[in-house]
This record gives sequence, C-alpha cells and structure tokens, in this order.
Amino acid sequence: MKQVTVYITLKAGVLDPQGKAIGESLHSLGFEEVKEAKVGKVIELTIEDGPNLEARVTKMCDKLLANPVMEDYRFEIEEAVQS
Amino acid sequence: MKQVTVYITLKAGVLDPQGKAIGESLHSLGFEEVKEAKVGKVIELTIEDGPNLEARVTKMCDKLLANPVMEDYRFEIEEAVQS
Amino acid sequence: MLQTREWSPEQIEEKKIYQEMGLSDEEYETVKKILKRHPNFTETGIFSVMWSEHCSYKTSKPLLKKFPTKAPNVLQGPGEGAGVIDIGDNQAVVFKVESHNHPSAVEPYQGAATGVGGILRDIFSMGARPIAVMNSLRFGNLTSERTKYLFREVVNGIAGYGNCVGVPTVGGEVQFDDSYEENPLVNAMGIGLINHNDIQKGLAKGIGNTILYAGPATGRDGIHGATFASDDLGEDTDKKRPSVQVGDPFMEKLIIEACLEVIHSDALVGMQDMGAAGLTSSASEMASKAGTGLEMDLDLVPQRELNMTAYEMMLSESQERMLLCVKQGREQEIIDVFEKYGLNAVPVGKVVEEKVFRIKHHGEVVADIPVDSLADDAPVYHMRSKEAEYFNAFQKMESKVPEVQHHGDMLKKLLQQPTIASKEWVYDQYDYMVQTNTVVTPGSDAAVLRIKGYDKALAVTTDCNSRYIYLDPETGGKIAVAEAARNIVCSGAKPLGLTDGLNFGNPQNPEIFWQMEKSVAGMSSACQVLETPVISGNVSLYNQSKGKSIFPTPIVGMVGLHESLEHITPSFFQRAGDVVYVIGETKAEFGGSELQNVTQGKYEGKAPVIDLDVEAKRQKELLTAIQSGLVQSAHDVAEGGLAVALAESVFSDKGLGTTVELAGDATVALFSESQSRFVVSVSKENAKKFEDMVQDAKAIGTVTDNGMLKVLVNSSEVINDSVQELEKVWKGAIPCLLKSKA
Amino acid sequence: MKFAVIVFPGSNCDRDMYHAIKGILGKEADLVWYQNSNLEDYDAILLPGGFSYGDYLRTGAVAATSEVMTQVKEHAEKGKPVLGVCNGFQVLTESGLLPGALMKNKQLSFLCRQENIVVENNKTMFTTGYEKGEIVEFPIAHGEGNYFCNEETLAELKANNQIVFTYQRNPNGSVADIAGITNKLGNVLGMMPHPERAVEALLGSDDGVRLFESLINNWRQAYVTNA
Ligand SMILES: Nc1ncnc2c1ncn2[C@@H]1O[C@H](COP(=O)(O)OP(=O)(O)O)[C@@H](O)[C@H]1O
Ligand SMILES: [Mg+2]
Repeated sequence: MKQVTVYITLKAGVLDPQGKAIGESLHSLGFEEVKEAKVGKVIELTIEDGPNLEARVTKMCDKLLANPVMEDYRFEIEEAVQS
Repeated sequence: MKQVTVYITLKAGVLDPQGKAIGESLHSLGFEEVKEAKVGKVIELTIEDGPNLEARVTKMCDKLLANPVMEDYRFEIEEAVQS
Repeated sequence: MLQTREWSPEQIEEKKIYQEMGLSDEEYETVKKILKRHPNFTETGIFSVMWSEHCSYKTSKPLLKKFPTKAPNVLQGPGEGAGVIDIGDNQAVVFKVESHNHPSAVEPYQGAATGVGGILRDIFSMGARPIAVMNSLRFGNLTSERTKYLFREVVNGIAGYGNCVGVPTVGGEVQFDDSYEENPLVNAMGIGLINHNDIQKGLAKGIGNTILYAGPATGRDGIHGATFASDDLGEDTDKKRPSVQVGDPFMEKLIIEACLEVIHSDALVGMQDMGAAGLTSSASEMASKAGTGLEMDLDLVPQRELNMTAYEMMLSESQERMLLCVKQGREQEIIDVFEKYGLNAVPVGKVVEEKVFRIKHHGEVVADIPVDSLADDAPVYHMRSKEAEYFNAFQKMESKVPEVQHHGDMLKKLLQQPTIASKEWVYDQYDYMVQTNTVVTPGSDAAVLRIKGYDKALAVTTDCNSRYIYLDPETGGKIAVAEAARNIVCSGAKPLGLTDGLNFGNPQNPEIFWQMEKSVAGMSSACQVLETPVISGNVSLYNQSKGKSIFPTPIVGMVGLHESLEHITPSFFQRAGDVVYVIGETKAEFGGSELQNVTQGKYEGKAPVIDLDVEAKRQKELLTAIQSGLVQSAHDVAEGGLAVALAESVFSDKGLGTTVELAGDATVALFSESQSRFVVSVSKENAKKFEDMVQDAKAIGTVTDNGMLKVLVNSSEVINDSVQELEKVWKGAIPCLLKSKA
Repeated sequence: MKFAVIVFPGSNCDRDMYHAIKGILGKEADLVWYQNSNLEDYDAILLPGGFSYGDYLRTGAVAATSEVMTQVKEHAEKGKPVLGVCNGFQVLTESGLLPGALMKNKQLSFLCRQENIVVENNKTMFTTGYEKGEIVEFPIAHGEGNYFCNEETLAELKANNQIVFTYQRNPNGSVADIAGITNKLGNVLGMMPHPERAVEALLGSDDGVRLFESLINNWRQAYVTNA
C-alpha cells in the first residue's frame, strides 16, 4: 500500500480571493508580519501498490484532481503506514 | 522572509464526503486501486522573519486557520525563496 | 497568452501582428488613417478589442436597429449598461442579458460565475439594486462525460456566485441538443429595481472632473477576452486561452453596497462597470458618450502583479472593477464610502475637453487616440446573407405525424427528456429566496417577485426554442418572443418589455447571417404586435467549433408587471372539481418537436405556424380573465405538447389528477407543438364567465382528486397513469442521467 | 424591545432579517455595521445569513474573529438573547458561543428549499409559541449546514435539552438531524433554517413569525412585566 499526497495550488497570476481574505484577516488579528497567504488543496490517496504508480497518479491529477486551466500540482509517494 | 506551509486535515472520525466523492470518481475513471481519498487544505504563508515564529504560527492556526472541533493541523517553516 | 513581447509599430504592420489580435487588414488601414501614423502595440490592442464584435457589434448593428426600442414607459433603451422601464410609483425595473459562452467552454465554473458577476455589474452600475438573476443554458446531450461536467460546473458556478452575492437566482431554462456539444451557451439575465431619480449613466462629464478606479487590483486576467469571445472555438483554443478570469463574489457584494451608497452623493457624475475589454472600454465609452476626452495615468492603477505593461493593463478583464467620474475636489467623499467597505478607490485620470483617449505609463504617452474612433466610428459591416439550403428543403417537406404505439409510454419518455424534465436538480442549488421577494419560485412558467410595500409584483422569464428557429428563423423568432410573453401572461402579469441574447454561429457564413437576419425580423414583428419593446441585449457570435455551428439561439428575457398581488396565478391545478380548458386549436405540427426528436433523432420540416394577431388576442383575453379573478391556474403549452402541459399542471404535492377528453388523432392531440395554446383551470362557478371572456377556450375535462392523469381521445382511453409515477420519472431524469456512466 | 442586526462584509440576509422584525413584527431594529459598533443599547442580537467574508477559509470563521463578536459574547453572558441564522449559526459555532461545527452538506452541493422542521424544545425563549413536536415549514439555503460534533458534545446537547430544531428528513447529513441548538443557558440559538424567510404566507410560510413573537413575549415578561 502506498500513501500518495497530492498538492494542488493555483497557477501563478490566477486570482486567489480566498488567500487574500485570509491574509487580511490575519492582519486584523495583529499578525502584521504575514506578507502573503495562498490557499491550495492536499489530497491524500491510499493506493494499492503496482507498476507505473507515478504515471497513474499523474493521470489521476490530469483527469480529475487538478484543473489544468488554473491549477498546478505535485505529489509525493510514500510507503503507507499500517494502521 | 520565511515560507510557512500549514497543512489542515480533517480529524480522524470526521466524515469526509468530499474525499469520498473524489474516491468514487477515481473509481469510475477506472482507478480501482485507490483505496481511500481524503481532502485537506494547504495554506502557504510568506512571513517576515522574527522571534518565536513557531509560536506565532501556532497561534494563527488556533485562532483562525484551523477549527479544532473537526480539524488537525501541522506546519513546516522554510526559508523563502527570493523572487 | 497571446504574446510575450511587444512589437514595434513597423513590425506590427510588417508581420501583421494586428491580425493575431483580431483586426483585419482593412481595419488596420483604417486605424492608420485615424491616427495618421502607425499604431503602437498598446494602441493596436485597444483598437482590436474595441472593434471586436463583442464591443462594437460591427456585424449585428444593422440588425439591431430593426428592434422596436421605444414605448412611453421605456426610460432607457439599449445603449447603457442596462435598459430601464417605468413601473409606476416613481419606480422602474432595470434588466439585461449577457452571454459568457466562450469562457464557460474553457473553464465552466469560473466562466459561469463571472458571467453572473458581469451582468450584476451592468445592473447596479445603473444605480439599481439587483433583485434577481436568471440563467439560460444550452448544452450537448447529457450523455458524454464532458457535457455532464460542463453542466455540473456551470450550475455550480452560477450558484457559487449568485448565492454568495445574495441575489436570488429565480429561474431560467436549460436545453440539451447536439449542436451545443462543443460550444455550450451560458447567458445570464440580471434584474434590478430603482427609483427614477437614482438612475445613473456611464458618463465622464465635466472638464477637470476626476476618474476614479474602484475595486480590486488589476491582474493579467482574461487579457483579450473580448476578442476571444468574438472568435471561433477552434482546435487551438488551448493555446489561445487567455489566463482565466476568477470571480470573487464577496468582493462584488461589497462593491454593490458601496456603489448603491455612492449614488446618493451628488459628487458622483457617472459610473460604469469594467466589463469586456476592461479599462479600455469603460473609460473610452464614458468619455465618448459624454462628448469629452479622457486622460489616464496607468501608474496610478492598482496592480496585482509585477511588471504589468500598458497593453496588459488596458486589456485586462480582472473582475469586480468599476470606473467612476467624480466632481473635482470631492473625490474623498466617494473614496470614504468605498473604504468603509474595505475597498480601494483611487483617482487614475481626468476628463479633458479635447476628445482624446490619452494613456500614460511610466511618464510616457502610450496611447493617444481620438476617443470617438473607438466607439462610434467603429466599422460596421453589412454581411452577405443567403437563404439556407436546408431551409428550402425543410419547407418542401410534407408534414407527417410520427408513429406512436403507446401514448402513455411516450408521455413517460417525453417527461424524461432532459429538455422537458424537471430542473429541480439545477435550481435547488440556487438560493432563489434571498431578499424575501420570490412569490413564485423556479418550477413555474415565470418567476414572480413582489415589490415590498406595494401591491404589485414583477414576473420574469427567459425563453428560446432554438429548434424552431433552426428550422425557420423568422417563425422561430416570433415564437421565442411569443412564448416568453405567454409565460408572463400565465403568471398574471402584463408583459413590459424584453432583453435579448443573440447567440449565433459565424456571421461571415451567409447562411448564418441569414439566420440572424430572419430571426431578428421575426422577433421584431412579435415585439411590435405584442407591444414589448427591446430595451437591452447582447450579441454572441462565432459560436461554433470544428466547423459546426450551434442552433441559432436568440434568447428572450422578458419582464412583466402584476398590477396587483391578487393577480399572481400558479401554473398548476389548484382544486379538484375545477374545469380544465385548453385555449387554442391543435394542428398536426411536429417540425422541431420533442416527439420528432424522440422518434427520429433529428429536427426537420416546418416549424409550427404562428399568427401573431391571434397570439396577442389570446394573451389579452387570458390576462383579462386572470385580472378579473376567474382563473385558478394557467400554463402555456410548449415542448412535448398538450400531454406534457397537462402532466406539469398536475405535478404538485396536492395529490390532484385530471381527466380530459380530446378528439382527432391521438398523437396530434397529445404531442403536437402547435403555438398559442394554454392549459387553464377555472372553478365551476366561473366557467361561464370565463368562456364569455376567452373566445378560443374549450373545456376538455376536470381536475380530480384521484391522483391519476387520464386522457380519452375519441372516447377511448389512451393514457391513465398515476401522477406520482409520472412525477417521479420527470424529477428523476436529470439526476439519473448525471449519475449514469457513459 | 430593540433588535440589532449585525452586518458583516458579505452578510446578505441582513435586510431580510430587518424586514421581518421591523416590517412584519413592527419592532424597532437597526442594521449595525460590524465596525465601530456599540451593542449596549440593544435587547437582542441577530446574526443574519449570508457569506461573511465570502465564506473563505471556513464559513463564519473570519467573522468570528471580529471585535464585534466580543461584544456579542458579553451580551450573551448577561443572558440576553442572541439568534444566529445560517451564516449566523456558523459564526456562533466558530466563535465558540455554541458547540460543534458546520461542515459541507453531505451531497456537497448548496441546497435551497422548504423543509419540515420539528420543534424539539418549546421551552426556550425562542420557541414558547410552538408546540413540542410540532412540524413547521422553514426554508433552508446553505452549502455547509451539516452539523457536526463529537459524541460527548452530542450527549451533552441531549442531556441539557439544547437541541431545539431537527429536520424531519435530514437534507444535509447533520448529526442527529440537528437543525438548531442553543447554548446551555438557552439564550443563544443557532439554526440553519431561515425563520426570517418564513414570516409571510405570500412567500410560502409564516411559521417563523412565532419564533420572533416568542422572543418578544418572553422578553416583555422578563423585563417589562416584572420590572
Ligand atoms: N437554469 C435554470 N435555472 C433556474 N431555473 C430553471 C433553469 N432551467 C429551468 N428552470 C426552471 O424550471 C421551470 C421550467 O422551465 P422550462 O421548462 O424552461 O419552462 P417553460 O417552458 O415554461 O419556460 C421554470 O420555472 C424555470 O425557471
Ligand atoms: Mg411555460
């Protein structure tokens, strides 16, 4: 079993209203030192081992997990910890 | 300047309908090998350096970024890459 | 992105860079003549967006002139952000339709969301509070995964934006046909309410007055969006893709409140939203309309990204931005209002006497253009028109009655066609109640919004059966307007006027231009006869891909007025024992019908006939009957014919049914789509009075309490089905299609 | 009796709430902008629905950190009534005035429609005008109304009779069909359904009128009759 963590972030230049609102809110809480806030998604997948895992995860990202028009992604593959 | 990445995930035991929907969509796309999918948030903060950074980020998380009723968080601090 | 480097004026000519931006050779020559020199890169960009179809209406202008636009109650016709019609008590209704087809094909969620945001800005830039939005959608058949994705995401985007800004989405329409497979249509209509004295115009008047930029900073969003919207969706769309515009409904909500506060200040001179072609179109139009000129310094424009060029700033379509003209010396009063809402408002330029559009950046003049040349002097083309070959063939076809074995089964099948099926899956995702005015919620013929504090209400609908228009553009155009009016009348309101969203293919194709010409002619004559002026509208051309054009789809958004809340009439039956009437005769008309689609899988032949005088007479009589309190419910007969209209009339939680008797051929009686027909229920006591008032009404049966839909034709039973069963398949159809695997 | 309707950036049911109180019930009410506000003069605080701060990050989260919420807490601690509807409920849970959290609807989409709501507790100052077990019709309109709390909290809610409203047919996946809860004291009510949208038969239901009437009557008894 593998644990795949996919990180999905907005492409550079795409408006991030959510990040903006969070940044402003941190300011108003007194955390003036925060210069920028950006929001993305993490998707954690538990996947059965098998050949070409990387290629398959790439396909999952392209087909479903990320929106290629607006988002970039990257992922990490680890051994799944047994639970 | 520091780059802080905050990962926010649902607490164990909290229902994750979004993760479930993604899992099902992956199945219907033929990725049967996916056993589980969970969705969380990443918040990337660019923060001015200063003392007690870790403590301050913890405060940001407790006060705003995560909701302790349903979410766990963890974060990483790195040197910000100059742009 | 289109280009990363800026070409010199000479290179632009040599390498024909202007073509990439959308200007033709002749247009480029005209620009040179206007400027008496070569345009630089920024100027070429400015001309190309301002002269795009989207901004200049260069091919549709001659057609739009044909619409009747005047009436005593029209306070503002086409030309401003939105049209305005008087509704008495010093109040007026403001409305307009806007398309967001191409952006929605590329990024359906954001495309649809920003479509809603854009139409709302047209409404509140007039000074009106937006009170409702509608949406008119077209997709391919709900069988491919891609279409399902587009449909889901478009609905999601509309919900995401509309719900957040707190403007109820009260209705609309969705149709599914092959021709929209690659090129979905997303049109949104905005409706606002205003007091006469609050009406704003987008004018940059008063030499020396200040131009204020309000709203979020400018980024590189949707650069060249207007040109993009005026082009084919080709194979290389991916490469041409402007960086996507992302909507921020939260920002819009703040802008709405700030703008509606600012209009009460006499420091405000004019206001306009930055829509297509952003800063360029709003600024140049405000000056051009006012007969002034304008100077702007781009260094003062708030910027979200680093190192933006003048070209990028002038062409950016970043959302939720407004441009205001403010009296010199009183800027701070206006700025304070925006600041209360946490919004930026900064002076970026001033009104000048010389009729020029002069833009500075880093201390240099980067554009210096006679301002009228951008708007008024934009080229106008009279395109070649040619009657479509297919039309000729269709006109010659014998009309035939499709063969139907079992009428009950066919009714069930029709009720499951996505175009006819319940749209609950769609509108349950929209907050259609916020603002607490929605008396008639989605699911009826027209939505009805009461006006707080007055005994009156507004009815709103969008309609367009593009199948008829494809078969016969002129007849179909008439029908589109008539159907919208029918829906308004059924709800108990008098039609006031309409806005149109003209969605067509490539006008350079003479057959497509012929479709445009004919449908506009048909719509115009219906507007004349039904006394509904066109007060605003939108044109979206080049809706085609891979050489395949969409069905001509001129969407009609109509608004009507209920003179009393008492007149509000439901579209479904109310009480057992009431008499069921059908107004209007039924002929064998199946061209473009849902039955034709189901039985033959295509549309051909003649569109149903419409006689506008008959239509007008029936609408008047029905409305009078409603206003006299004689009518329990009224519903128009549309797709799927009388059988579907009857079924829709019994779908409610009241447990009602109906038994009706018809004559003639069963298939014709049940499924023909003859025009100008209504299903009306009337209490027994009022039956006689109703019949006297509505000449073409014929009693066909009664409302029952047995929960069965029973139809006899020539005394033999052809349908006898449980209403619950029928309603179940009707409601389940779209969710079921969305779930099923391709 | 004087009501404050708090307006956050992005609130959008504020005017509806105001209309219900002032236009329908004929009581005094103010729309109070969240900044520089003073709530001392008000007898009841209403947190309206909408998308405060765009619902970015989490619904209600940003509004919950604003200064005005400190005043709302003080007001609540005095036992004075606070009603949060929809986004107002989300603000109340985020600010800790009510337990639990509101998550995405289980079917993930926004849902707008009339719902049958069961009055579980008619002993609160908001619900004495209803019968216990009565079914009323209130509209819902939310994307994140799926009430969540852990088992301990749920047991506590039950033990203290804090569950005031439940859904007859759970539309969003809420734990124990919860549609509305109060704090332990019973003076802070948070609910996802919109009583302020149910105050006129013309718009489909006037079942919400009694909620506001209950509040007004109970306040009158507590502060006017006994004064
Ligand atoms: N996209 C949509 N958004 C909101 N409501 C819709 C949408 N599509 C259809 N509806 C609603 O469903 C009902 C039926 O639509 P439709 O079949 O087009 O009616 P009609 O033929 O009477 O115009 C209408 O009340 C309409 O407002
Ligand atoms: Mg209709």
